[in-house]
Amino acid sequence: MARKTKLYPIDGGEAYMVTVERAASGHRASSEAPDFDAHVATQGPGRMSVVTEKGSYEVSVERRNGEIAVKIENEWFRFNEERESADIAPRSRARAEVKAPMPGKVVQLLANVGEKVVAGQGILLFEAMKMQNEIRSPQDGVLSSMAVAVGQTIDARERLFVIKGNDS
Amino acid sequence: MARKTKLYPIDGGEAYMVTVERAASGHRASSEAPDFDAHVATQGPGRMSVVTEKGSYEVSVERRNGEIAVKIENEWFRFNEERESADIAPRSRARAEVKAPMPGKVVQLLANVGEKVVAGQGILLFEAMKMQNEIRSPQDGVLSSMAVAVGQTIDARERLFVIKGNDS
Amino acid sequence: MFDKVLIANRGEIAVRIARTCRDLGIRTVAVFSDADRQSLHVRMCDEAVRIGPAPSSESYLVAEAILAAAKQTGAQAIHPGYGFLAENAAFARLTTEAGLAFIGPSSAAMELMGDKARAREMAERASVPTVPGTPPIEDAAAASAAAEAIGFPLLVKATAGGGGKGMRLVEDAAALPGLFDQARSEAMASFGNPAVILEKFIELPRHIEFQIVADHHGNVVHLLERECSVQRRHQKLIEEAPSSFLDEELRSRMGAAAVSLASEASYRNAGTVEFLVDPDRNFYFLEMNTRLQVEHPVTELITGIDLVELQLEIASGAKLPFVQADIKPRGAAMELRITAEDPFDNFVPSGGRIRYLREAEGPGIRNDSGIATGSEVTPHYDPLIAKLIVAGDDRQQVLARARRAVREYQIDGVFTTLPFFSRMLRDDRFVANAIDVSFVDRHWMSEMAVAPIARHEELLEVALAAAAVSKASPAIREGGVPAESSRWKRFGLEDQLGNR
Amino acid sequence: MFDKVLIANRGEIAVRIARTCRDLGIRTVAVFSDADRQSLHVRMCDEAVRIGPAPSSESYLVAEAILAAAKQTGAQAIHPGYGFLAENAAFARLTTEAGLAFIGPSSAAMELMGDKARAREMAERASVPTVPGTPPIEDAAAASAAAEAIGFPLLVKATAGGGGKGMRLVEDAAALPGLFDQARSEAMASFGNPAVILEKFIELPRHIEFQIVADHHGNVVHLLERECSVQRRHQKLIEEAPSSFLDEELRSRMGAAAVSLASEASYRNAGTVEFLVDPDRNFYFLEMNTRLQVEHPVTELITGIDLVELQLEIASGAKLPFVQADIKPRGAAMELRITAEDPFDNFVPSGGRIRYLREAEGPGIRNDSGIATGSEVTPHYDPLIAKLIVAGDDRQQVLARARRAVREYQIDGVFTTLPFFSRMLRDDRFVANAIDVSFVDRHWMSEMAVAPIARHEELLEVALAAAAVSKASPAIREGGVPAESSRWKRFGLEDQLGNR
Repeated sequence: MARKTKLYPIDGGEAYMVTVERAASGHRASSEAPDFDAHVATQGPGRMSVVTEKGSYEVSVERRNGEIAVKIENEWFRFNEERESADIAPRSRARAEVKAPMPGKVVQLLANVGEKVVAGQGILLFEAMKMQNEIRSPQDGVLSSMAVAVGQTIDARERLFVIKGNDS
Repeated sequence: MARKTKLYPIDGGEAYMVTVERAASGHRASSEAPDFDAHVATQGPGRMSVVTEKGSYEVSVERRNGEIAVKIENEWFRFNEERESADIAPRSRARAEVKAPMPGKVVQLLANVGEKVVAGQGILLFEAMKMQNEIRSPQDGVLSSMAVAVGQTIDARERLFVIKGNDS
Repeated sequence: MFDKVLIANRGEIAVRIARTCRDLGIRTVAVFSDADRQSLHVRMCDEAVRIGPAPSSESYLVAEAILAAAKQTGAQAIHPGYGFLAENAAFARLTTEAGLAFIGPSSAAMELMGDKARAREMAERASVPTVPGTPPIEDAAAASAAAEAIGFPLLVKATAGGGGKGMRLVEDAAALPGLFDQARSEAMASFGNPAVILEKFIELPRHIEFQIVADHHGNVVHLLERECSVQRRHQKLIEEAPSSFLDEELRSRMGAAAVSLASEASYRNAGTVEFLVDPDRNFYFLEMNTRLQVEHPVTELITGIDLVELQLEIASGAKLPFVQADIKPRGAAMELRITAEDPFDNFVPSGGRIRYLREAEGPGIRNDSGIATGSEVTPHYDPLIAKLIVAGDDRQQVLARARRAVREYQIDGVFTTLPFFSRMLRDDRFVANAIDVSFVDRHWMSEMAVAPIARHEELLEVALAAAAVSKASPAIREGGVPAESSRWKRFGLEDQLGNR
Repeated sequence: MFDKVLIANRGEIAVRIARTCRDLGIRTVAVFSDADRQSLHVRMCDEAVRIGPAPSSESYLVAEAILAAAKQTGAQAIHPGYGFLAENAAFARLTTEAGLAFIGPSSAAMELMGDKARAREMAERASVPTVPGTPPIEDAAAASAAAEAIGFPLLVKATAGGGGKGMRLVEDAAALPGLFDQARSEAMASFGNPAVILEKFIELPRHIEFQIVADHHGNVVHLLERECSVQRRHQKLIEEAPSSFLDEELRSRMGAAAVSLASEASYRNAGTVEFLVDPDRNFYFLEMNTRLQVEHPVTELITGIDLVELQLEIASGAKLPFVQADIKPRGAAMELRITAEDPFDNFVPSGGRIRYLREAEGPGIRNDSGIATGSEVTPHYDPLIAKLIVAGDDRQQVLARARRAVREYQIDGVFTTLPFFSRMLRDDRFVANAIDVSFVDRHWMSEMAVAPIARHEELLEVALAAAAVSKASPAIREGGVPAESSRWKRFGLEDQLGNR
């Protein structure tokens, strides 16, 4: 039974339409744009061997939160399972609380409370696993509170700071 | 919650009594005869790390048909989960049909139809995976029929021969 | 050099060849049967072509299917590996006729060496010692005279014989006349031909072989020896280099004999000249293998030469980049053949899914494997699944590292020969290299396999702890495997269990 | 030699040390925190002792816990690996005072080399070049005079400084007076101390280091160099030997300088003398590392020496088994540090469960890893999870094998630096060794990481096929991982997703 499957590029371009059907030792996947015809064999969770006319490839697939990430020869390709509609597109929320993802130490504050910040802006420097990393703002807004100080040791999931959205 | 667990040596000796309880990062297993106290951590199917006062060990465990087989440093230890009672002990059955376990070729017949045979006696030589192997009688009895001939190529599960039990 | 090579093989050797091709920037084409769609060699090649159903007679042995795959993909050369079509002279000829390079010797050289009588003749012409023997002899008196020249013990062998029929081992001159007549009678009865020859009986021989390489410009060099005396029913299990049994003088004579034979035969590419060596260090030509050997990595490790690279260069017309004097061994190396066989049950093959694989790693370790976690070991092909190759400064360090590596190596899901190596590498006789080709057959099942487990009490406690946790904790996922790929599914055993 | 050694470390280096100990018949004791009960190093040692909770400040850094474990198990010596307590002079002293051998230098030598000013003094005494500089200078006129001797560009540096405060880069003599005064003012404002020095500014330097070994009998030998210029923010990513930047003359001078420094410091055991080398091949002492380095395997591969074995022998009193003239490089080697970091996201650390691991294997490959299929990569420790080490005849073969190996290497479950190596090993500048220590910082994120994927169209088709089969076939088990150990769980990201 052939089944048409849609994959949406992560950057929001035109959807790809791929036909999948069962075949000996796995599945056949084919498409007209781009034009390909592939045999896909699965071995264990997320591990696939893909054979096309052009070549033989070893592939790793991970799915999470509606995203499909494919790793081939150390390069990543990412697709959305569903088109994100305007309704569910990321938008500024009233309040975003950012927590520490792992235990570590605050090294430096990069923004002041009350400051306007944009999505992706570094808010503080955090040291974990011997490496320094920026913790960034998840959205545009105002840095409304800072729960930690430089030099402080933090447990995983402890609150770091809060961003108040522009909408609020 | 400590739980007493019995393990029966495969050779039929006295049962071992082992106490198992949950512990941080795994289980604690202990016994008085032999006298030991072990911490057992499990990682993935059948793979365990055992730490005792004497040492640290990497162990593989497989269970099947009421048997537990443990591999440590390339040596095997085997236990039964339950004592086999006299009722279920192996005995001669009326008829045992022996099939080919994998595809291969019959190389030589080692017994003649009508011949009395004993359990474990080689009945025919079978070649598979480039190696010759004896297919043996599962029980005492008489070789009542031979379904194959020398040189014949056999599929997996094809019948090779039948042993009629002495009881019949 | 070639741009694209088809590898007409599977398993570890296909993977190993693909690695060197990729190192050289050569694109590789895998061929696979239906049983091998998931196999590692398909994933390790740049392209892959199905050539037929699982049985090798319908896939890996079908020359036409392989040549069609080469044509379809535009491969310029075929590397046959070992086994399958590697020593099939007709396949080599078909490959060349199709306009492709065959990475190996000429079909003529393969035919010559594949014929035992012609190979022996060639060896004699090259002044390479062969096992002393006579032409057919008619009567006991002539036999006694001829026996003087050969010495005792000797074999009386039917010329038409095979399988031991018409063969007698003769310990001394007194026993010869009687056994000679018996052999003739039995040969007549068995083959309708009473002709027998006398041949020297080599007692407790070692198997020592020389790797040779020869280019298309007349240059032949040997790459030292490999000691392969750890065998079970003529299947090698452990190979090492150098052989501590050889001294420099004997090494030099045997190496020269191997080179002389290859030159006489106008041999090209890589090949191996196998010798039997008796306890008095006399050597005798056994046969020549006209292909890459399973055990070639030990030679690579002591010479620093990539033999597959050299094969490809020779096949594309290059001259050997060294002369004999450049070849000096550095250190020592040993290969352990890990097969899916149960050494405690007479090496019965074992199939199933590789549930967990962690190869030995670290200093001095090289792995050439055809499997990965999740691989199926099917009954269709050779049970060799992985090779563990160990290098070190000398044999002592190699032995120590090999023991460590075998202990470290983890394979769940099939029985393997690892327990055999674990015991063998600690055997005093093996450690002293006091072995011969019958050592394993004489000592393994009867003695070494049934010897008690070392540190039994200590390990029993650990086994009890692990078994008890497994039994008491249903929450722990077990190492059970699907019925169709169980370790328990072995010859007869599953049926017997089912009948209980 | 010791009978039992405690390894005061975890991860790949603990596993690597355990391997050599086992090769030598030495029993090993692992120590582990609660986060490491399942870790590979526990399974690879003969005994194992818990020393505390996950944070290293409560486990691997607690000298008392480690010494108690040694006492409890009867270990005779402690190998500290690298990191943790390896360069802690107090720990070395406590170990010795407890009657155990510390496998490393004396605590006095560690203290000396751990103090930058004293180490620099020692270098000067040993006539080893240091970065030219001045004592504190009071006024611009004196500075101008001193600058003549040093040359431009140079740095004006506050003696009390740090973090770039009170520091100015001076390109030429004309700019000196103004920048000199600025630096003094800033130093005064920042540190309450206006003292500044002048120091030569080394432009586009390379990091090249020499491995030295010294026994307790006064013998010091260097084991050639390692080129470690591929760094990101002073973290090494690729190391190789030999350095193609050095010629024999410079190698010999730098090696002699390293030996001279170690001799002057009465250094024992293995150590590394690090140098900066400018484009004109002037070299300057940077610092001495008083321990085994992460990158020691490249030296092992080009010299054939097991450095951990040598450390153990030296610590047990043996003399060096070679002299300087015996040390000749054979071939070339390269190490790639595989860390759990995302190179496309500025090397942010990544945690999770290793869902699938298949290391690269075959000719020329050595793996020193601390993980296995099923391992958890936790946020508690250094993100280095595995080292891929490649050997070959020369740098060209090493590069080819490294490219192949990186492509072959499969790790699912965490982000790794493999994609970094994949692109770096094909970069023309790296291939030509036209790099310096700032190369990665200047070129990776801004240029190499954002360059288009090579063969994009071809690989996109394959990705679409795989993604479509994954989406269309619920029967296929996905590569999803438990929420608590997800690749998606990275700094901030998971929370952001959760807030959507």
